[in-house]
This record gives sequence, structure tokens and C-alpha cells, in this order.
Amino acid sequence: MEGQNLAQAYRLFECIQCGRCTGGCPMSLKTRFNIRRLIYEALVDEDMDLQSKEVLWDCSTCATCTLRCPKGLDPTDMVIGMRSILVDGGRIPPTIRDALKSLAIRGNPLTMAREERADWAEGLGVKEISEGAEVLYFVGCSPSYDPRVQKVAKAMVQAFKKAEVEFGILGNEEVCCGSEARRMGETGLFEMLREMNLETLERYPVELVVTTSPHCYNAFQNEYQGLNLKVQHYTQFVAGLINEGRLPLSKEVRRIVTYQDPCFLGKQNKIFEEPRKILRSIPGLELRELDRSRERSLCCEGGGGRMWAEGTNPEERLAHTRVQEAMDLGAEVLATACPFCLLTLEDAAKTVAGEGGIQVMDIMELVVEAL
Amino acid sequence: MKVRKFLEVKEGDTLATLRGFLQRLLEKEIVEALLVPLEAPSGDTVMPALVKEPARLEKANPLAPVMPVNAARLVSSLTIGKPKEKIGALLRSCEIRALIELVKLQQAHLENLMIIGLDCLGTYEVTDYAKLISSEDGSPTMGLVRGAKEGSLSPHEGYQFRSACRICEYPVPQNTALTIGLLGVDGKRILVEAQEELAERLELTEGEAASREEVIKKLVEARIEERDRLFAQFRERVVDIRGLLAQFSTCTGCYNCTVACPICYCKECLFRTSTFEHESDRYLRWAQRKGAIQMPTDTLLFQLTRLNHMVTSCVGCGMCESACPSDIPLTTIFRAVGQEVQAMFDYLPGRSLEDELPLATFKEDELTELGETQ
Amino acid sequence: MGLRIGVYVCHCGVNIAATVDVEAVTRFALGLPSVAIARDYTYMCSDPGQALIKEDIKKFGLTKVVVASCSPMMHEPTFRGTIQEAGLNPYCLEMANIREQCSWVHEEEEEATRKAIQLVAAAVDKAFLLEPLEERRVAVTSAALVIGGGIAGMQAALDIANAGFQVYLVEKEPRLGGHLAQLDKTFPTLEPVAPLLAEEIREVEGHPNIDLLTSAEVIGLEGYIGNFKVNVTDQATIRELKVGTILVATGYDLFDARLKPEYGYGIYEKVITGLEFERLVSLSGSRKFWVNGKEPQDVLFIQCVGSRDKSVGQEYCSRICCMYTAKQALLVKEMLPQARVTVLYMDVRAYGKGFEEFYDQVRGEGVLYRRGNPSEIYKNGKRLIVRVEDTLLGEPVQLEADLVVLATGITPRRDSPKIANLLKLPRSPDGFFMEAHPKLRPVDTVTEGIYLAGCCQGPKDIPDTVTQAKAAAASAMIPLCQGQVKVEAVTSIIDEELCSGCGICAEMCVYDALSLHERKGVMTINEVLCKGCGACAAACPSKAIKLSHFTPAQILAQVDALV
Amino acid sequence: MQASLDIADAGFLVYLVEREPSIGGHMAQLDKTFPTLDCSSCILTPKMVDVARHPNIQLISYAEVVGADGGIGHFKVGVKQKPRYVDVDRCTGCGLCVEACRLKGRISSEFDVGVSKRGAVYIPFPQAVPLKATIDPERCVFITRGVCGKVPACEEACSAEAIDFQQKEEMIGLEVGAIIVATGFDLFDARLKPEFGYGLYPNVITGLQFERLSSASGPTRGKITLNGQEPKKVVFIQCVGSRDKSVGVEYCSRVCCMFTAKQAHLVKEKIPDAEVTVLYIDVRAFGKGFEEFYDRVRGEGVMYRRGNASEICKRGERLIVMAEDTLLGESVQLEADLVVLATGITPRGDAQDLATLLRLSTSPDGFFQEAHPKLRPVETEREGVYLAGCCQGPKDIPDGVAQAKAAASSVIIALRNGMEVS
Repeated sequence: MEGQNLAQAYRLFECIQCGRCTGGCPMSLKTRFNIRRLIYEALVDEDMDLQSKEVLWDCSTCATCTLRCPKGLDPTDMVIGMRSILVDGGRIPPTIRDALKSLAIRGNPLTMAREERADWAEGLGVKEISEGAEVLYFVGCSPSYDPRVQKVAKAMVQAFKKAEVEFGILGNEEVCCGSEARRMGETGLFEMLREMNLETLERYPVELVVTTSPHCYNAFQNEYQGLNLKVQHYTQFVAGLINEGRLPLSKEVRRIVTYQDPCFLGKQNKIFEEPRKILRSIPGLELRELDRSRERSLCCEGGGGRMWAEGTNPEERLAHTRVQEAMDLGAEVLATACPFCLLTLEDAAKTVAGEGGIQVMDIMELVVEAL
Repeated sequence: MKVRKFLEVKEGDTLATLRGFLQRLLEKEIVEALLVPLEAPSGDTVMPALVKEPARLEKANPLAPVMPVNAARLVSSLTIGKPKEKIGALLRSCEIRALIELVKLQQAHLENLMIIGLDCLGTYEVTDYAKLISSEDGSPTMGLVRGAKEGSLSPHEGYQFRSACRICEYPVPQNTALTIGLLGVDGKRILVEAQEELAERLELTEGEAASREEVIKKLVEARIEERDRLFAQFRERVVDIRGLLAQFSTCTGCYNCTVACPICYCKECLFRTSTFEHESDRYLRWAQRKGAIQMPTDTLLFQLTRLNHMVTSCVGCGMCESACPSDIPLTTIFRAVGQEVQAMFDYLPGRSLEDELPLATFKEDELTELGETQ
Repeated sequence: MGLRIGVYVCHCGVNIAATVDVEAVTRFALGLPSVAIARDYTYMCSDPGQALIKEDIKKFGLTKVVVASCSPMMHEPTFRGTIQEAGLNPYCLEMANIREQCSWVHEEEEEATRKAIQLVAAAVDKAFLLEPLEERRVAVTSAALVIGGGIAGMQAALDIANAGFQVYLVEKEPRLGGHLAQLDKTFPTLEPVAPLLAEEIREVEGHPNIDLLTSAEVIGLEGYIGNFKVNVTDQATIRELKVGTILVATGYDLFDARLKPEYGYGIYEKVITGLEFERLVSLSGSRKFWVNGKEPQDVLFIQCVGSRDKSVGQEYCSRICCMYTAKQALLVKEMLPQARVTVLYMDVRAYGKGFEEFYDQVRGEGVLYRRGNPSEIYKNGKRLIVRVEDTLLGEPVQLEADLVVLATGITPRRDSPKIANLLKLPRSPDGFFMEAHPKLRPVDTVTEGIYLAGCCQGPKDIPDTVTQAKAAAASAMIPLCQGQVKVEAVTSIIDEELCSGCGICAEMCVYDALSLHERKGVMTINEVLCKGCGACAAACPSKAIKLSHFTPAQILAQVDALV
Repeated sequence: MQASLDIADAGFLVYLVEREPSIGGHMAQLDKTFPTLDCSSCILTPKMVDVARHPNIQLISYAEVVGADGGIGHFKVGVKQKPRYVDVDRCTGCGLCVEACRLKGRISSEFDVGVSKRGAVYIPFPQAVPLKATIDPERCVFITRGVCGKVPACEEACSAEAIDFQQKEEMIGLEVGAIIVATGFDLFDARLKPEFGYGLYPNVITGLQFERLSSASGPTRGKITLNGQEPKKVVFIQCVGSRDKSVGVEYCSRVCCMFTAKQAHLVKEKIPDAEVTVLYIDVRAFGKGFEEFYDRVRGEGVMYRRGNASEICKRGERLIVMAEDTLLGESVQLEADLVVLATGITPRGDAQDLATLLRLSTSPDGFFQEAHPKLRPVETEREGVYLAGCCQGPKDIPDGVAQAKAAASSVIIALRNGMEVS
């Protein structure tokens, strides 16, 4: 009866099988993941067997399918629903299981200790939010733990200080936003993390939450029912600072830069202008646009739990394509504004261009260079 | 139901037997008048005549291998005014086919007409026939009648049948009320095919002609072979408009062909009207422009127009060619061109009254573009 | 008075003047024999341009006028009007098309100018021979005949009657309503049909201007626009009706599903047609929807039965089946929420206002659409098995069903050849009656005064039918409003001396204007019916037919000037 | 136009108010019409001329209705005549001013949908009715800035002295018995589907732009070329702005399947070796002769692939169309030199304003609402006001004509009954 239930739950009957979902799906070209067909199978096959569908772990939840659907359906949500059936049945890749377990126990998917969450900020003079501040900087898991992404968090702090922003962090009280837990099919875990974060946030009288990751931003903005705070991704916030003249970018950064729209920022939340505005504000910087940008941006494959699941075709990586495209454009720097993009693209840059080739940077790192 | 019966040949005289049979048709009032070829007073040809008095049939000679006119034209004159008496017309296959076309063109009517068909053993040109009949002791006819049994219809030594007959695929008449058959029948009898009730009134005998179909088939096959050979030669000669022009270049504009043609039915040919009487200075202007123009003018246009008008209905009787003083191979031209046009419309002139005239039908892919029809 | 020709060469702004040296053309024209005056002007069709021509006609006493400008399709009527106002017969005008046939299709100025000169020379040569023609008018009988009492016929009759004209409405059956009376609810609004229809019928029956003849049939027709005489069987008698215009709304038949034996219609009682489904639902009313005393669990709808199917000679799409199937599927789902309702389709053609929305709604209610048209139906025990390739899976599947509903298409009425013959209406290749022009004259026929409404012209849904009926009513009313109709002045003329009466011309004539004069044995022409198309003149081997204004002499003169 | 002709033929006076400088509407922009492949302007132009010449039709072009009081039999309609800055009585439509304009070739032509350029004084197309020049008040530098050389070039060029910069807006009051609304449609703005890169890639064009390209009277004289090159791979994308809730257009636009089929045919005809692919969801070939035409087009080698395009990007100089072929169940990337978007029909941008003005209601799709969807398809809730054409919903030409005639029928009835009373 799985097919029937899915059809009911996700209004699959309304699908006209036009194929726009699959046609736009970045994974459909490199794997056998075919979301249109999944919908159809759910419709026509009452006894659909999801257990054998390993391809479900190929989806990066970039949500292109949802955006393209002419009938207002949400195939991304259906994939998540299907994954939760797999999770309930226990048929999940071990890497995913570990990540989920770590999330449940330690509040992060990286199997790092809860107590080490704020270690990155040591010596930077960052306030804990409990000390009182207008702006809460929600750091996120990889910026907290991953040494590469920590640089972004540090850059953020540097910029905030320069602009004299009254901000604080949650420190070890911060737990994962749960976005990835939900997308890996662990809805229960997501709800638990959400409750925890909501409870924490309620305790502090802040006006604005700023996130490093578009994934956190998206979760707060769209999936945290009951959150009565204003949430911004840092690109919005920083663009605002620049606009108000609070963050003077005076140093020239003579580099040719192109920009990767993160799916969760661009496609899913339509934040296209702010990151570009920041880049254009950096003196000396030349911004070149990738052909596939904005609404047509190519996913880096980092979302939807893909940081912890290889998927069925680990050889071909979209991040490689992306880096190649940036190089063809003559860019020296491939900038982005998402921790997952940063990691996947940098990884790819090493393979494609080697050391000393094209550089992958977060926008904040470029901002700091210009300070 | 048509039945096949026989007429016993009396004293080995096929012609006399046939004359007697025709007389019987009048005597028994099966028809009230009979159109048949009678021997002409000159004695060296036959001419169709309308006979009311049975005695006059003593001169009837339907077997004579000569056809000075295509009698379909005469049937047209006889029936267009819708005769009140029943007329019998003894016709060859090509005459019947021409008649069918004329009926479709509303130039003849079949009411009160009984078509009597006769197996055609081939015809000579009128001049050849006249020569043969005066030079020979017997007649040019009997040799052919004797050969009819085996279907071996060879012309007299040193002579040829008319080209139309050499390539005619229809020795046996269709669409008749009564058929008189000679092919594949032994000389002692004449075959008569008719509706059962008609046959009963004709005092015929029973019998068989087992080899008839076989004989006809063989004959037709040989004719088709000859036809295809002629057509192939023609197509080799005429590959473009220049070739066609060459074919017609000897035309003198006498219009004999239009008179001889059973189908050409216009009361007055456009080419004989004032439309083609040009002013003197126009002739001169043309000559000026081209350096020289052929006088008589418009002969190619005339031939092409006739081809255009007639080709879908052309039954291939060849009267035009026989009438042509310039020996233009009109039979071959009309038949070869007709073959292609007729195929396009799946039309065989004279086949049936049911087939609609190509001119009055529309086919989506007809003559779409020049050269596309091959 | 001798022949005096005026030649007017138009620049058409830059349209002609940019590629054709109009002054050279004018100079050339001036040198032609009998040409009294030749001028060029920026826009000949403009008021000052026309004024110029009128002045010249008076000043130079012109007898013929040649205008070299655009296609006569465009402005021939304009210039005919112009010279008429100046006292010339409107047919003393000849146009040389030096725009569409010259300046617009050639780029090289010298060549274009040469061609323009030739065209003008040809037009002048023809103008020599032009003869004045008379336009005539005939009075119109102020009544209309509507054939067919379905929704199209009724709507058309009401419109014409409401405009104050007498209408005869002839219906073959004893009652009005046509196929619509057999339907339950309409898509996409799901409104019940019966009350709507009852209202319409009441209105028709009670209308003082409508003379309703039921169980009646048209058996004979003669005459022409404005003056038709129609013979109608009314019960046992034959009535002769005199009408000015005729509206044909004879409707359609449904495709006979037996012609697709692979579906087992007529063998399996659980395989029914869409129309039977309507009756089934109508009869069961508010009661449960039962098949053989049981609620069906699996109901399967098959689209395109006898549509888009060359194997049964039905190439076209029937236009309504997609939506009536969607409606029926929804009705089943509403009556039996637990039933599995599947629609097998090739393309879902939800093209009309509110249709796609309705299709969305139907799927939203849980009707399953599977792409693929079935190949055959057979039985396994009590259940029907439908074999089909699901083209989206790319796999053959076998579906079980308790009820199969075939969406049979619309076909031309079986008696439409008879009607076509009677009314002399051509039919299109699909067998429906043919409109005069598929784009701009969708309700007119080639026969003036006869108009088409509803499905006899092609498949249509209800709003399109009603719209077309009103449209046809408008066409049928206009001659009645005008009270008289103009008769084409350019007609064929038969030379009885030359005519052999072969009748080929009559076969060619789509207007049925030619007939054989029995006594004389020659063809005669009805000048009111003749539209001057010239098909007969071209077909006549004896050249016994001439088309006035395009006589052989005139055309040959033109040709001679060109070659 | 059709409605006007019918009513005028029935003997009534008709005021035809058109907001553009010429009548003709969208049909004048088309190349050939489906399924018969008749040349659009060839069948339309005579109709336009009929309208212009009809003694019972008074054509008021370049004007807008601004109010309608009263009711059936006694409407008082206010019409705003916009200034053309050209005296139409003097203007001969010779085009000298058009040639002279300093901005000639610098303003994107509405008629050619941007495929060509016009000047500030222009005649929309050669067959325009009325054939009069119009000065674009927003672009003409003499109007916007008050100077244009010593004397405006158009004024200098005009031998008929028809240029008149003193013209003012005028109000015309009309008294009429009935009103037909036939305001037509807009085309969906393909920019609202950014995934197709329309506006970004010059070789992604709309169906209407294709019409201008393939039209013999269009800027390329009917040659399908982009930057002087013939496309060898052409992809047509159906349902752009139709059946698409994501852009708020739920309905089917009814004409795109067939105009696409026709355009695909035209490409095949003009560039026989071109690969032509049509991406579709459902092919809605529902009208008379449509399925037959669809069969023919496929027979000519046009490839129909089921699956709507999701995205367009670039690889080198070529476009890549990304789609799923749903019948293969595989994602495909199609190379293309030219992509034609079958943009759908939307209500006119000002439809709501006009609805308010005339006190009409609109249906959820934004088109004018008829009185009853089945039995009263041309009437509105306001007695005496009738609908014709695409302002009521998408329609092809024969359906548009039929509906116009139907509306005319209603009007004739109303007017004849009025006559009898008075």
C-alpha cells in the first residue's frame, strides 16, 4: 500500500507526467534517479517496493523539481517521505546512519563533541548570546567544526566587528538546525532538533538571526513553524551593512571571480542579488557570470545528506563540472556562500585544477580580503 | 446470367451464317434496325449502314478486316436524339469503348440500343484492304477467320495490320448485350454470348469452346509485348518538349484527326474558329521576335490541346493515325501518353460507365508538380 | 467616342517605388496606343489619388482605366467605386499588380521595372477589350430554414426568430434536443443538462416566429440565396417552404464501437460506451452506481475509441471525449470513492476555458491517468482484462476491470452524404460538411445562403456549438436584414452554338450553377448562382463557355503582351 | 472586425474603437495559419480593407474607451482619441516621414516583436488600416525634449503637411445600443520562466517572434536566420506559460500546440536538413483538420518527444535544452541553434481595468466572464454588452471568428428589437 499512501500524502494524482522535474534534475543525468518515474510508480504500483531503491540517496534535495513543477507539486518532499520509509525500515547506508546517530547524540552530524562546538571562536572575543546582543549569529555545524569552513566563521566575525555589529553566538548551546536530518528522512530527529533550537532561541531576546549556511537559513525561514524571529542569511545581512556604509571595503582585490548560487539560497529562497551586490562592492574585483546561474544554477551535490552518502555514481561529480565551467570562464576564484558548496567545490578544484589552480572561496573570505 | 451458345456454320461459309444470324435479329424483331458494315458499291471496302430491310443484309460484311470509320461516332449521331425504335449496332471492341466514353460525355445514349460485339481479328488500312481484295482470288478475310481458332492472326504477306490493331489488348468486346465470338472456336461453329432469355429466342445450339480463354490470353500477351516495344521506342525518342515537337513537326493543320477521332466531339473545333485567325502584323511581330515562325502556326498547340482534351478518353482505335496525311504516329503518341495519365487516375477509357471521367474527379496527388508523376 | 485609356501607377509609399522605377513605367504607359494619360502618385488609393483619377476621367474623357498598384484583392473594389463615381462602368477598370507580384518579390530594380512595364502593358492590352457589365440585385424572402433541432439548431432558430424573422425549424425526430438530451451533466461545471435543455425547448416551442416541424425531413431544394424553395415532408404531407437562407445543423453520429472488435464491445456487457454511461448514471440517479447489481471496484476509461485512428478511417480528434471522460471518471469517483478509476489516454486535450483546471481537479480527486492506448480486452473469469502498454513505464501491463467505458468519438451522420447531395454541400476529407474558409468563414458554405452550425461541420463541445450556432444565425440574418442580395456581375456565358452538352462544366461547378437544357441539348447557366470563378470555362473542351471580364480574347491579349 | 462587419452588413452603424494605430490585432503578425497554411495577412488584409471601406463602420483607431454609462439600447460611451500628431485627413501614408525620422531603426518594433526596429514616427506595417503615420509620444524627441534639429525631420519630409505637433487628446462621446468587447489577449512574458534564458540568449525566441522571422513580409523576408545563420537544430518547447501553476497560468492556451506544429513544419520546409524537435506534454490537436496536420508534420520528420523542457543553458555556441524524454524515462540534453518557446495566451494587462470600467466580471483565469459557460458564451452579466474573441479565453482564429459572429448575432437581435419599439 506504500504507493497509495504516498500518492495520497503528496497529491501525486495531480501529476501530469510532463517530465519537467526529471529534466531539470541535476542527478538524472549521472544516475538512474528519475523522480518523474518514481511518482508514476507510486501511482500505478500499489505495492511499490521502496526498499530496493538505492537511487533515493542520490537526491541532493536541490528542489529544482519542485520549482519547475507546473502543477504545484513538491517532488522533493516526496523523496524525503520515501527516505523516511527507508529510514523506518532500517535500510540506510552506514554513513548516513552514523551521521544521524551523531546528530541525535551530539547535535551535529560530524561526530564531533558537543562541547567543542564553540572552540573555533576561541581568542576572537566573540560574545555568547547570553551576554546580550541584538544579532544572533547562528554558526551551523560545519562552520563550527570543519577546519576549512571555520575560516568562513572567523571571517564573519572579523567583518561583524569591523561594522560594529552587536552580535553573539549560542556557543555550545547551538545544535544542528536539523535541515539535513529532515532531508535524510529522519523527520522525528528534525523535530527534536527544532524543538531544542526553538527553546534556546526563546530564551534570548534577539531581533535577528544571521546564519552562515543557506541550509540553516532555509530551515529557520521555512520549516521552523513557531519561530517569531527575523532570519537572514549572511549575504543579506552583509549586503545591508555595505549598503548602509557600515562596512567600508577599501582594499582592492584584483581577481576575476565567478559565483556559484547555492541551491538553498538561490533557487529555493530567491536570494540572487545580495551575494552579487557584495562581490560588486569589492574594489578591483571582476565578477563574471557562469552561464548556468541564478534560477538555472547547477547543484554542487552537497545537500540532502549527500555530504554523508556517496550516491550511486560517485565517479562523476557535478562539482567537477562546475569548477570546469568556472575555469572556462577564466575565473581565478569560484566564490560561493554555502559551507557545503565550499567543501564540495574545493574538493573538486583540487582534482580538476590541482593545487594552485582555481581557488574556491566563500564570499566572506573575499570580503575580509577587502577590509 | 449470360450464357454461351453456338451457331452452326452452314456449308463452311462463316460469313453467310453470320448474315443469316443478323437477318434473324431483324425478323424476330429483337431489334428494329441494325447498324452493320455493308460492302460498299465500289466493292473494295465496307461502310457502316443502318439497315431496316433484312434482305439488304446480303451485303453485310462484319468480318472484313477494315474499318474506314469508328462507328461509335455514328452511334452518337443515331442516339443523341434518343431514338424511339430499338437499334442494334454491330461494333468492334474499340468502337464500343469509344461509345462508352461518348455516353459519359453525354454525346450518345444507350436507351433503345443493343450493342452487338464481334471478336476483332485486326484491320488493314483502307488502301491496303482495297489492294488485297482486288489482287487476291479469295478475300483477305477467310485466312483470318481460319486462324481465329488458334489465335494465329498473321497479316497477309507483305502487308501489316494498322498499328492500333497490332498493339490492341482488347480483341474481345466488353459491355455488349450480345457477343459474337470467333477466337478459340473451331471453324464449324460461331460462338454467341447473350443473356439467357435473349439466347433462347435466337435458336442456338449447345457446345463448348474450351480453349477460347487460353487463345485470347496468348494473343493479348503478344500484343502487349508489341505495345511495350513501341512505347519504349517512343519514350526514347521523346524525352523532352523538343522531342515532342519533332513528332508533331509534320502536322499540316488539316484537322483530319479531329474528324476521324470518335471522341473529339466539339461541334466546332476551337482551332478552326476566329480565335486563331491572327492579324497580319501579329504574325510579323512574332516572326520579328523569333527570327522565323512556322506557318501554318499553332500546329503544336493544336496537337497538344487535342492530346490534353482527348488523352484520358482515348481508346486507341488509331483512326487519327489512319487519317493523317503526314503519317504522324498518333496512335503511339496518344496511347503512350494516355497510359501514364490514365494510370494516375486509375482510369481505363471505355472500361465501364461507372468510372468517373478523370476531368470530373479530383485526386489530391494528381499532377502535383511537373516531373513528379514518374 | 474612341477608346481613351488612363493609366495610374502607384508608388504605394516606398512599397513599390523603392524597387520599381514608377516614373519609367508611367513614361512607358504614356507611349502605348490609346493611352490618353498616364500618371504616378504616392498612394493611388488615398482620397487625393482617387480624386486625381476622377478628374482625369472628366477632363480627358477616359473610357477605360488601368491602375498599377497592389493586388486587386486589396483595392479593386476601391477603384471600381472611384470610376463609377466619375460615371464609368465599374468593370471598365483593369489592375496591374506591381506590388505583390513585382516589387515585393523582386530585389533588382531594373528587372522589377521591366516586369512592371510588362504587367502594365498586359493590363492596357486587356483594357482595350474590357466591356461594361451590369450588377443586379434580387429580393430576399424574409424567412429562414433551420435543419436540425439539436442544441445548435435550436439556438440558431432562437437567434433568428428573436431578430424578428420567420424561422422554420425542421427536426427528423419527434422531439427536440438531439444528443444533448441523452447527457447527464456537462463538463467542466457539472451542471445537470435536463433543466437547461428543457428551458431552451420551451422557448423554441413557444416562440411566435418559429414554425416547428418535427418528424419532418427536407427532401428537395431548389433556388438560390434569397429565394430557396424547400420541400419538407411534414407527417404524411409535403410542404413547400420559401426561405431566404438555410442553416444546416444536422449534428453527428457516435462512432460504432463494434468497429474496434478488439475491445469486445457488444460481446462483453461490461464494456459500454460513454453515451451508455451517461444513460446509466442518469437512470441510477441518486441511487448507487451499480453494474450487474454490484458496485464496481475497478472502472477503466479508454480514450480515443474511433478518434485519431486511421485503421477505422477516423483520422481526426473528436474534441470532446477527453473532457467527457474526465467528467465521467469524476462522477464515478464521487459515487464510489473507494473504486479505482483509471483513464487510459494518448494525449489529454483539455483545451477549453476551465478545462485544464477541471482535468487538474479530476486527477486531484484520485482518478489515475495512465498513458497508453489499449490493444485488446478479454475476460478472465468474471473480470475484464485490458492489455495496454503503459508508455510512461515503457512496459506492457494487464489491468483488471469491472467496467470499461469506451470514449467513442464523433462521426459524420450516416445520412450526411444524402444531405450533402440534397443541399449540394461539399464535404471535407473527414466527412463533415465543409465550411467556405477554414479560418475566416467557419460557418459559411460555398453556396451562398446556406450556413453551417454545430457538429455537422466537425466535432464541437456545447459552448463551441452554441457559439457557432449564433455565428451561423448572424450570417443567415444578414441577407434577411438587407432585404436583397447582390448578384455577381462577372459570370460565365455559354455559346449555345459551340456547346456539345457534355456536362463536364457541370461536374466542375461547385455552385451548381450549370444544367443541361434537355430539349436543346446544351448547357444553361443560372446567373444568380454563378460566382464567376471560371472553372467551367477552363474545363470546357469546346471553349463554348466564356467568363465575362476574362474572355479568351482578353486573356490572350494579356498573354501576348507578356511573352 | 468580424463582429463589426456582420452588424454593419445587417444595416446598423458600428463604431470600431481600436487602441493601436492600426486594426488587425495579433493575426496581422502571423506568417501562415494552421492547419491549412494560408498566409495570414493574405486572408486578413481584405477583411481589414472591408472594414475600412464599409459605409456603416466608423473606425476610431488609436483611441480608448474610458467610460460606458447607461444600459442596453442607450449606452453613452466615452472614447479618448489619443493624439497621433499626424493629421489623418492629410496623411497619405506615403512613409516619407518614417524614412526621415532621426530615430529611424532605433526603437524596437512592437509589430515585429523586437525582431526589427522602427523610428519615432512609424506605420506599424505596410498593410495597416488606416494607413497613416503615428508619432510615438514617448520616444519622439521633439515631444519629449521639445527640439529635433531646427525643424523636425518628419515635418520637413512631409509634402502633405500632415505632421501636427499641436494635436491634443480629444474626447468623443458615442451613443450606442450595444457594446461588443473584443480586446484580445497578451502573450505570456517568457521572462517569467527564467530557466529558459529568454532575454538572455538571443537564439531563444518566442513563437510570435518566430512568426515575424518566417513571414515573407517580415524583417528577414521570410528567411529563418539568426545573425545571418540558418539554424540546423531547432527545438520547440510547448506550454511556456500555459498549464503552469508555478506562474499562475493554470489553463491551456489552446493555440500553441498547433502553431508550434505549423512552425515546425515551416522550419522543415525552409531548411529541409534541419533537425526539428518538439517537446510536449500532450499534443492538443483538437480542431478540424488539426490531427491530420499533426500527422503530416510528424510525417515530414519533425521529432515529437514527450517531456517538457526544464532548463536551457549554453555549451560553446550551442544551446542545450535539458528535458526528460518521459517515454524513454531518461533525461536528455538536446543541442539547439534555435529554441522557440510556445508562449501562451494571457488576459490583457489592462483587462481588470476595462472590466471595472464596463462593469464586467472576470473568471478566475483573468479573462472576461461569460453569462453562462455552456449556453450563453458571448453574453455578459451586463445586458447589452457582449464578448468576442480571446478576451473571453484563448481561441484559435476560426473559433474567434465564430464567437465574433455570435456576438454580432446577439447585437443584431438587440438592435432590431430596439428598432421595433421606437
